[in-house]
Amino acid sequence: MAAIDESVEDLVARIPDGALIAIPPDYAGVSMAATRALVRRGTRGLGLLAVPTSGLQADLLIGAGLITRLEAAAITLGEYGQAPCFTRALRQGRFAMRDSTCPAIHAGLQAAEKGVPFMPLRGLIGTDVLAHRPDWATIGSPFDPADPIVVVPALRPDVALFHAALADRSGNVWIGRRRELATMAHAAATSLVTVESLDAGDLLDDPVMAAGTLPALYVGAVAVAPKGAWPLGFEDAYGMDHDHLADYVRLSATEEGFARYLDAHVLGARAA
Amino acid sequence: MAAIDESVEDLVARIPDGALIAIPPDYAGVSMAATRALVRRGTRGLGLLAVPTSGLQADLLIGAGLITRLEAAAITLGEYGQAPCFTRALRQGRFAMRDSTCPAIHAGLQAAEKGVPFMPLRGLIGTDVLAHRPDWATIGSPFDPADPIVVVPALRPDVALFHAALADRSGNVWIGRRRELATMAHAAATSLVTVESLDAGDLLDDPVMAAGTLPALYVGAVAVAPKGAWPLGFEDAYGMDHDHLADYVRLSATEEGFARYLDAHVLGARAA
Amino acid sequence: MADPRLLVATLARLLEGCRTVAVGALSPIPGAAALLARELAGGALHVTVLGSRKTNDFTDGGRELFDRAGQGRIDAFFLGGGEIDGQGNVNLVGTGGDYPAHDVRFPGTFGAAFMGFAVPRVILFREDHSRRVLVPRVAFISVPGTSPPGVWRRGGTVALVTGRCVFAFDRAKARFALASVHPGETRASVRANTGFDYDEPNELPETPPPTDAMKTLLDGPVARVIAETYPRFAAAVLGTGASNRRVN
Amino acid sequence: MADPRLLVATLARLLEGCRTVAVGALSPIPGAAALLARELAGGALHVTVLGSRKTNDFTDGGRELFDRAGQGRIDAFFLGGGEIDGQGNVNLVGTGGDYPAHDVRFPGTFGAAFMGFAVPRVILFREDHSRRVLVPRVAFISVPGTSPPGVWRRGGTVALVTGRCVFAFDRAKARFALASVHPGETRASVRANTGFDYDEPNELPETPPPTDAMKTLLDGPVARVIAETYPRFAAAVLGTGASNRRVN
Repeated sequence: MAAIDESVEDLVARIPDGALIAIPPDYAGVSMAATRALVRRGTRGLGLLAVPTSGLQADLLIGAGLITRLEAAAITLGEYGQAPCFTRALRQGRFAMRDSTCPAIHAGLQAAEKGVPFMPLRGLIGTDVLAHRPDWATIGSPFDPADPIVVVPALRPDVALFHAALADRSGNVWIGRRRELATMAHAAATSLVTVESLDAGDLLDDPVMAAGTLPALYVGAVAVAPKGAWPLGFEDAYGMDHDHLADYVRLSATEEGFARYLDAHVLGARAA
Repeated sequence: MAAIDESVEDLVARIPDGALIAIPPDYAGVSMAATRALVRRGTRGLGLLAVPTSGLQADLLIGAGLITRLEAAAITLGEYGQAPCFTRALRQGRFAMRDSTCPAIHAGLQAAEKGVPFMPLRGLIGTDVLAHRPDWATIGSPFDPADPIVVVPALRPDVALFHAALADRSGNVWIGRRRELATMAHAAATSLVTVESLDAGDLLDDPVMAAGTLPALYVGAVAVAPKGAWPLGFEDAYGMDHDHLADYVRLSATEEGFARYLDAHVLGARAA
Repeated sequence: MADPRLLVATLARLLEGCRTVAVGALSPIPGAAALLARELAGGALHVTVLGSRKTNDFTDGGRELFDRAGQGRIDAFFLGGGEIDGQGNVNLVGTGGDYPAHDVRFPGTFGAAFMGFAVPRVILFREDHSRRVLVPRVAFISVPGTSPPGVWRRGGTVALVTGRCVFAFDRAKARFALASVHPGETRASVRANTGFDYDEPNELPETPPPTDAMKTLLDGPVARVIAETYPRFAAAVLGTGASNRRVN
Repeated sequence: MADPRLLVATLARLLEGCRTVAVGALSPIPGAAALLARELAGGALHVTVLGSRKTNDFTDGGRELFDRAGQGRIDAFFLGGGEIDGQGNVNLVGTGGDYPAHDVRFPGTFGAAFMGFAVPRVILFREDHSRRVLVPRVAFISVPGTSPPGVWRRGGTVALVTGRCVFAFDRAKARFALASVHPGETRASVRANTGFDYDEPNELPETPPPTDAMKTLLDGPVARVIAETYPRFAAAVLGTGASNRRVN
């Protein structure tokens, strides 16, 4: 049974130290509200799985020292350039990095979604992405052993953490065409979701809404967090806060500056 | 570019002799209108892939002699019992039968969807389903060779044929939560779709409708066929025509009776 | 024919402690049993009924049931069987003659060749308890009763409920044991109608009928919900009025 | 810096004959090129622009781009590169020091380690044509320029377009050949700024500027559509008025 309408603080309290958390890319429903609450709580030793890339969210969590391992196809702030905390911490070896490629992350989650231990994937042969992944393998395709193909293991996050437009009181969450959120949720042991608002009805009752709905079965808890993706943008609801992002990049160029950013925008305000 | 608003006869004329056609189960958007048109056209040597089961549609096509090979997890008329033409033709060896199991058909289509030659699947070991599938294999799991697992090859239909509520003039098709239709369409070389009606707008413009929309890229042609699933039911729009189904079962108990059914309900009426 | 309400209650009792159960198509008695078990658990049992609109939360297409089972999110599942043998093997494909040209063709394996491995608690249910159905050896194995060590399997068959009795299945011995007989049946009547050998306990209880609380739930919330999918069954068997149409 | 309109026209010409092209994020020049090619093809080129709402028909989540490529439904794709070497290898991960603690970290491989194999026509585009980018040997291979026989690959790199020139890529030789130089560049200026060896033709054409027809399309329909995703680029480079914000 999903817990509905709990606080963001209670929501992130469900994430134990050491958990592996799956997160969407910066443009596809990031719960920055939960991310800040997680930093305030100071959960430690987290693994982060970017599905398949991340930016501000990963950078903030890495800068705040919560992350000990990261798997991603890319980490970037997009038009704001390199992710400063990620880049700094990587150079200092402060977390274990697993470079991947987008479809390998999707395939690994689909393996977990289907309950199989691995999934085959084309490409990759001859790349240093593959060379640095001792957890991947190259096999002869079972129906044509002369045809080499890469297999990647199932990715089973403990938690899928994301932001969505709407949930109902049963815990069904409307994700629209962001179906990577459904794959993440299916693959993860549980999903923790912040939403812009609660719907009074049942999302599964309406066949049009149902088509874009993640069933409550996968959802551990829902917290209402209006503008919960800020300073990132969220679908048609609001755009990226460009001034804030520019500030973030400027401050985070140094560890001291990043600490000032945390004080001002994360640690200071319980409700931020 | 999808051809929009062509006749059902023109739509099925796109299916060449010998094609492999993927079809949904009887309750999930069967184009009976196109099925009857296909029988009238007399296309020959077709393969049928039930995704993952079929009933009346397969029975009609088999009875009419269009099918030379069938892959399915089950063929049944549900509360109306065994599919009479299927059962008779199978006993007479008139087509090649490949018994499967539902998730193997889904997995094979997902392999084609992802462009990989195979997909692993749990279960099946020790079954006669597996024993009768020389095209399947059991391998040691690449990350644990002591763990045996079945692999099934990609299923790549030439055509996905189905009925949906709505298409727009670009060829985008609203399938709602019938996402197996999307998987079929992704896996197939092209999709031929009958719809209850055409939408004047753009289904992808509305984020709520977009969540349940199959993009036109996958669609070869759309024909408008109101009540195109009849005598089967279709979503909330109309229920199964129980009297007709009872008639079908009664007549199809013999080859002569089935021929009378065809004359009355399929071959007679061009528009039926 | 056994009282269908007794069968519903019996199947519901076998779901005790489950968090999730999925019911396949054309299964009114297992469907009602799952809904009864949900009521008995105060709502803390997640039920999906294939063929239903309302008791069905799938939004990822036909594969979601199997994906959920693969994820370990389905605790219990019901399987029928054209033939069932004493080793727990289930045949959903056909019998007589050689595959695929069997003399008698059943619909097919559906998802059973996967679900029988992925679901920890599989409950076999076949009302027709006869030597035609309960055979020494099935002609085609859609689901094996047991698997060798090293083969991935989360569980498998725990029980077989028929119109005459309840068998428990012992996976270690690959053998059924009579657990209770329905009212009107005896050790002898079961033995006479069963084509396979099985164990018998010294003390043989009678399958308990639905309690008064169960009956109230069956005629109330269970009947109301199952009527959406199986209106004729609800009308004929549960408390939603009479019907002269056959039960599907 | 090369004229961005020349680059757009050059990339658009490389898409001739394609049925479908996908453009990644943060790629205004490739995005405009794809839209220009669509106009030149009378609409018969299917374009998806990641980051766009309108020129983006994906409804199956983040995997659909890669699934489509796996299906053979994407004919052309653009790749950038932190480093590109003379064998056509592309590095999107980092350089200097040892992986993963590179001195300079790039964002990462994104989908390139797959798309470079699944898409028949891969066009490398990197405006910065310098010895820092065009190196003798990349520090990390995100996508190899060529693959041994027997490795599944639908195609791969066909060309490299920079701010100075167009290189064609010969997969059999695993080597670039200068195809044209942009106005203002010479054999010598390209050679001086390229860290890898490559072939030169006897006759070296100048990269043709956009035709008048292309210019009209760029300032009209292309500008209107690309402005949804890259408003500052559309304003600064194409015909939608002035802007004092930087081009992204």
